[in-house]
Amino acid sequence: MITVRFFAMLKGLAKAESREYKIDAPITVAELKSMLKKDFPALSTILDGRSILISVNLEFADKNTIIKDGDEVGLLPPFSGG
Amino acid sequence: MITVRFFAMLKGLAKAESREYKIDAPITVAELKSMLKKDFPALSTILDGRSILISVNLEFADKNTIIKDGDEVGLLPPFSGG
Amino acid sequence: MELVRIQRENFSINAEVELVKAASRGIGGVVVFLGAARDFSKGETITGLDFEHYPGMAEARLNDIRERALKNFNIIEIGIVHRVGKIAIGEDIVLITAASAHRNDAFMACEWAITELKRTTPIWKRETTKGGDVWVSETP
Amino acid sequence: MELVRIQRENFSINAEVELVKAASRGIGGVVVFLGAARDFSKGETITGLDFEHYPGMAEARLNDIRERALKNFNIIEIGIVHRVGKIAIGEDIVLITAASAHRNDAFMACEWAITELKRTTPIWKRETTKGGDVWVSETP
Repeated sequence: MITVRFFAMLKGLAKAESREYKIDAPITVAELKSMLKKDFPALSTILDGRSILISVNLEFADKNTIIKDGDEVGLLPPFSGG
Repeated sequence: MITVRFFAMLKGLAKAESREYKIDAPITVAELKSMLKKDFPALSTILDGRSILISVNLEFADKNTIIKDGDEVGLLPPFSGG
Repeated sequence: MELVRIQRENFSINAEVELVKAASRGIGGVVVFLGAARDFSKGETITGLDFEHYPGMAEARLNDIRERALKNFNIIEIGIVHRVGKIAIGEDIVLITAASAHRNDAFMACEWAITELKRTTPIWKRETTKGGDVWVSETP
Repeated sequence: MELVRIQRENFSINAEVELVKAASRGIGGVVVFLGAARDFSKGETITGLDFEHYPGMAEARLNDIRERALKNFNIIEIGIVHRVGKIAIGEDIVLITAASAHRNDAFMACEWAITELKRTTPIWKRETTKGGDVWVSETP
């Protein structure tokens, strides 16, 4: 099981705070994005753009980062702290 | 009467906090410096150098600034506030 | 009290400066950046703010900023506090406190740290405007 | 409380920041420079400081710095407090508080103001060292 967490405006678009996926084998961030686009059409455009960063286990990831069972993935819209 | 005020290390060198001079007519800062060098030999070298600034009535002055009766002159060693 | 924190409560600038100054009696200059909730943004009137963060990751990024600041600038200590939750106009949001022997280093580190915080820390701001609540994207 | 002051007593950073923030609810960033008494200077151990100023002229110079800062930088308000008299190691000496809508302006104004204060304000520091009390000349 992996957990995908949505933050800020993504929560509203996904109408969810998080989503769990059962995976049989490790997948890449790019593969997860495809799954998310299917399950959350409202996120499709934004996931294709470059504004959303992805974290895996609290570290910044890229499209080739491997996600294993038990990992936590974050979908991070542009930051606006400070 | 004009008042000349000494600050910081100049007080120690002059062994005075201030000195009053009676002047019959306005004088320049350069003329006052000559008077001071005569009366305070310990200030002579330092008054010839470029490190001491002079104020007249709380404003920065130069060697040509005119000092009139009633004015207050400050002898200001290099600042070290902040 | 930790030098790097995310918290709901307001903070005392005096207390944060004392915390950083406690690191050394060789500190000669402290530069503080305080971010406050102002009443407008891009021409719109703002009546309140609400901050969300990614717990765990946001704290890790702030600690990383502190460590890189200590490594890359000639500073003695640096503290970072960011509030989350609802914040009223005029209240304080974020405080960065950089201390050094000589002031230039503290100025450089403090300015770098707030820029880096905005760039790399998963914290999001929602503004309450006449038209409702809006999430702010610094880079739309 | 005046925005520009020379005083013997210590000051509260919180109070000074509130004083400056009271100028406008459009303030988004406040940059503070705090100068503290450190325990060394040019390699020598310092055990105490004593500041003298030219009353009247020093206040006038600080007010002039405030006015020029308001004219030359895009800031909303700026406050300057400098202590005189005896100051123990670790205690605060000077505080400059610059507030603006956007942080860059406050950083620039604050750094400029402390540099200008050191350059143009008739205040003198005497350091107590092992060898006795010494007046400090920044430019010997």
